[in-house]
Amino acid sequence: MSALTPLCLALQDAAADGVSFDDPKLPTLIAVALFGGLMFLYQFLAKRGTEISIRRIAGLDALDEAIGRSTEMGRPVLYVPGIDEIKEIQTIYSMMILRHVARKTAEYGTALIVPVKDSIVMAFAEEAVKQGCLDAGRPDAYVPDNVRYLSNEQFAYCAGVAGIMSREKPAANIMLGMFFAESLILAETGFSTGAIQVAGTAKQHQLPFFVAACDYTIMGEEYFAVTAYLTREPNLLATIRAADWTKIIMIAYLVAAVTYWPELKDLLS
Amino acid sequence: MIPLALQQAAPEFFDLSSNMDGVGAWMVCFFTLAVYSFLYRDNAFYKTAEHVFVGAGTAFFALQYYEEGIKGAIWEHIERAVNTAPGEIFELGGYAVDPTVAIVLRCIAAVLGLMLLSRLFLPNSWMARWPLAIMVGVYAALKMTGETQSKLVLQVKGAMKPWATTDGGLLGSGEVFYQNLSYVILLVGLICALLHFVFTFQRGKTLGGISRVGVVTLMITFGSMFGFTVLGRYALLIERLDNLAGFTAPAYSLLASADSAGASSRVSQLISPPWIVAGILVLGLLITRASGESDSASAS
Amino acid sequence: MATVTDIDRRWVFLIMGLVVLITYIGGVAKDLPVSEYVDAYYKTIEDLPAGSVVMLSADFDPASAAELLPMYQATIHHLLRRDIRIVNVATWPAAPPYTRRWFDQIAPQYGKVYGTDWLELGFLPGDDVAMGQIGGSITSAFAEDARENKPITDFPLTAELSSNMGGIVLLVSLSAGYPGILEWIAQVGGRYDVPILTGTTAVQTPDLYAYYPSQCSGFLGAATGATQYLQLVTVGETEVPDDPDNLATVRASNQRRMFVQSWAHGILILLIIVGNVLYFRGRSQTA
Amino acid sequence: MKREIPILLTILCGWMVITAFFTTGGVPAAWNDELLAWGVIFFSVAFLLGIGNLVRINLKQISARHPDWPYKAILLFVLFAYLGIGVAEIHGWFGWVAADGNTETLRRDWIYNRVFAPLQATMFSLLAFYIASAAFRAFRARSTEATLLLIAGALVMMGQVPMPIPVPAAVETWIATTQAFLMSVVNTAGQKAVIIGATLGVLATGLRIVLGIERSYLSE
Repeated sequence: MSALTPLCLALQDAAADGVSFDDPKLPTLIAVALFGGLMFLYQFLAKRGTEISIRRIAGLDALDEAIGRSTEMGRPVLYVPGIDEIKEIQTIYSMMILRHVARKTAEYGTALIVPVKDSIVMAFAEEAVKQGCLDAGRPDAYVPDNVRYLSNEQFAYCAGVAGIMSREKPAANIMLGMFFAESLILAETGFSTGAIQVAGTAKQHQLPFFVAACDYTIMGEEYFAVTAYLTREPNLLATIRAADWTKIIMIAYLVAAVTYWPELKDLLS
Repeated sequence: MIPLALQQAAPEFFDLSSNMDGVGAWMVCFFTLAVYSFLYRDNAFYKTAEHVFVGAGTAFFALQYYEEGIKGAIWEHIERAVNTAPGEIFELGGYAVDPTVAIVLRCIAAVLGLMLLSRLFLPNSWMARWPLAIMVGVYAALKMTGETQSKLVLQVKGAMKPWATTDGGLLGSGEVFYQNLSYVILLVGLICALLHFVFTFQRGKTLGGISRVGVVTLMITFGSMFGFTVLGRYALLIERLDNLAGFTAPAYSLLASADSAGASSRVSQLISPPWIVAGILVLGLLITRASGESDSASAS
Repeated sequence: MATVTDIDRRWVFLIMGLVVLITYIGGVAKDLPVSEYVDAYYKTIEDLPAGSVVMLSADFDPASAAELLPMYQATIHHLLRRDIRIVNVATWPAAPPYTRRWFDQIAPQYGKVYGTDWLELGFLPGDDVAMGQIGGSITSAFAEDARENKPITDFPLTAELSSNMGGIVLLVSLSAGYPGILEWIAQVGGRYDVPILTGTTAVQTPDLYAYYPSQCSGFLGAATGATQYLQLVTVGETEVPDDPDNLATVRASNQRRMFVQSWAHGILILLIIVGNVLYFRGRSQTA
Repeated sequence: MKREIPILLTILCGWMVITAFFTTGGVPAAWNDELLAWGVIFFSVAFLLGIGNLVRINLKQISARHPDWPYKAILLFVLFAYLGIGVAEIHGWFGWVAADGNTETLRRDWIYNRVFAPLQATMFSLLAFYIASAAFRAFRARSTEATLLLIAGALVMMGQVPMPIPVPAAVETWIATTQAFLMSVVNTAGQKAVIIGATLGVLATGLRIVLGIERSYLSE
């Protein structure tokens, strides 16, 4: 459990200082450790050459198609990274995906517009697009003005994005990140401009609107599998594999607790 | 909006201490109706409201951040530490530290903050990456641990309901039967939906079928959530109507002697801010429409 | 390709606007059947012994007051009427103006005294962390009350409170999102043995079904839940048209709002159906 | 070094927060508090980036006499007036006590109640119209999944509110029962699955970041 070494050391140092382990959090620690352990195991196996396959995710296959279509039509691609701050892991993750999308658009020579709602996210988005262009070997493809800060106010931002959709008519709208009530307005406006829409979020409340009004929806956990799917990097696939096994172990625990050992429930608190 | 006991007392025309006053009534009515005018088309009233909104919204958040993050977390914190005599304790997260340590730490934070601002002048500088890196580390760790606790462990625990006791048979009979049956359906739905999110296993007939059941569960879930959202959206719209209707109360009417009952109160209702503002907006829209629909395209 | 998307959407806006306006003006108040969850909320409060202390948390702001404020008013009435004492807190910065206003108005109606029958502790920043602090020890989370700015140990009510939610028999959160009921459940419900009730906005309500009844003893779901609860609390009371703050008047106005909701929902379903019919007809013609 | 230092900072800060989560009291709690305060400070400072951006773009448009320039001027006026009053008040540069001598009312509350709150609430309520438009124009039963979603949505909508027109009691009961079943059984299962799955994703991404495995967000 090399993942936990720093923690254990910190615990030892702290013990003298009146620090004690917070007992109710033991199940959480076990969950983190279990997942971390599985992740290292599969990363080790992947390094040794074990192949890990990943199932098809239709929305992600559509990503290439959407960018390709934009290229044919000579229209830009719109990437909306959600509206949350960098506090939210989905936003950080969206920046990772943005880098891949930027790379693809740079390869195809298509314009990529990224409206952002927060100044720190803007900084991250600029880096991601710049780096994506570098990855594609086309640093000249980076257009600084295409990463645009619109407003920190939710609906002002939303109106701004809707404006871009109807004026600059992107052929593909890619919406990946943390969304709130504006999801509906974005999806409906995008639908009416006739763009291919690929949306994804792990926020369950907004999924209905995306499923109903977008062509492809990446939902829930699929969102966190995007980079692994797009790159097929063994290291990332190993993480997905670990998550799969964690899920299976969890289901087994759940079934066992419900059918034979009710005591298992009390172990969780 | 802060609801008002509208009918009870005539408000002052201008009153800094109350929730609402005469001027406020006109402002609220104007901003509310101006935003709705956008549904017809983009127009000068909406643009005014929109730009006021962006300005006020930005200022509102900036003030909150300023008060909390700059005045509170830097200025007052350091001031408090400075005023703590050396040797006395200064608390940080319930832990006593030397005041000097607290001052130094906050100064480092302030410097890192300034490094972030370096982006304004040096877009490619390495300096801004340090505070960005710290933020990513802190929030990734915070979310990861907090959510694993509340949304993983406790959710799994929450899925373990006690089986209603049965006299005979697995599921029992009558009320108990339905209780147990719904729990079985819940469990099957949950497990199938979870297995739908399994990515690295070969999809044979079994896993494919399970996944299909999972998708059905998920879609019904999304549908239910969608149904509920509608309720909330209309509640908001009705609340705005209530708010406007409140301003037709005699207290806000332009007719000064409006508190008498009967027919005059009907008239006074019409000479109140919402109706007058609505009239002006409609008139304005009609006039600009007559003078050419230059800016009507953006409304769709 | 002439499709339904080419129809000017302002027609839809107009239809919807008219439906809402007409039903708003001509709405009638009708009793709704009460759901199991609302009933559980009501009964939990009914079953509390007189004199016990409840913590009431306001976790909302003006944008969600439309849905949560009626619940807040009704809950205060219900608790004070049954001689239950209230410690009120807030985890949203914009909430305290509401708490003060409604307590000022409702408490005198039942002859309740500040400090003995209810206590206003105000806003505590820090989201989930703040909830953890409140759960751990109210007296160290709040040094002073928010109304008179006196040390909270000066108030008789505080004498019965102890750490780890000791002395609190029930936690009620009126929740509009984050931080809100889910965080209270995680931070307090999961750790201390305190039953929790909640009223939530429509968007948050579906989450609650996953927590009822094990982690949350009852809940009021959105406008529907609020109306049902108001019905239970105001049984036998009649509306006083001149007094908008009277609870029966609030109930009646909520029932009229539900009339608007009925029609708005009906028309919306109709729009989905018509939209789909036109779409598929258009598609089969172009194909 | 330019690359390594940010990664090290991420790892170090991440582990401090994790340690604080699993323990009570002492140094980790202090570090945790301090780091969260830093986060607030960074956000506050970064807000200046946003305001700087907004002012620059709007001033440019005003000086270029962009067709909408008067609105941009209004925007800047409101922004600075609100900021000015707010900052003055935060620092207590002009104190003010209400007539009852008890509550000190804030002047920015005056602006908040009359400008910001109604505008925000009204903008939000526009969604009632957009949801109708989306229902008509975008919500298509284009696949089995979407069809299921729309049917479940319609059932829940009907069960949530009283029927607008009289329907047979049996139908009403059926809808109410179905809605209750959908919400308390199927919805619960689906919600839990999405929440649990997404949390695993958060855990995976978070762990990769604090272990320094994931670096792509920092342009490695």
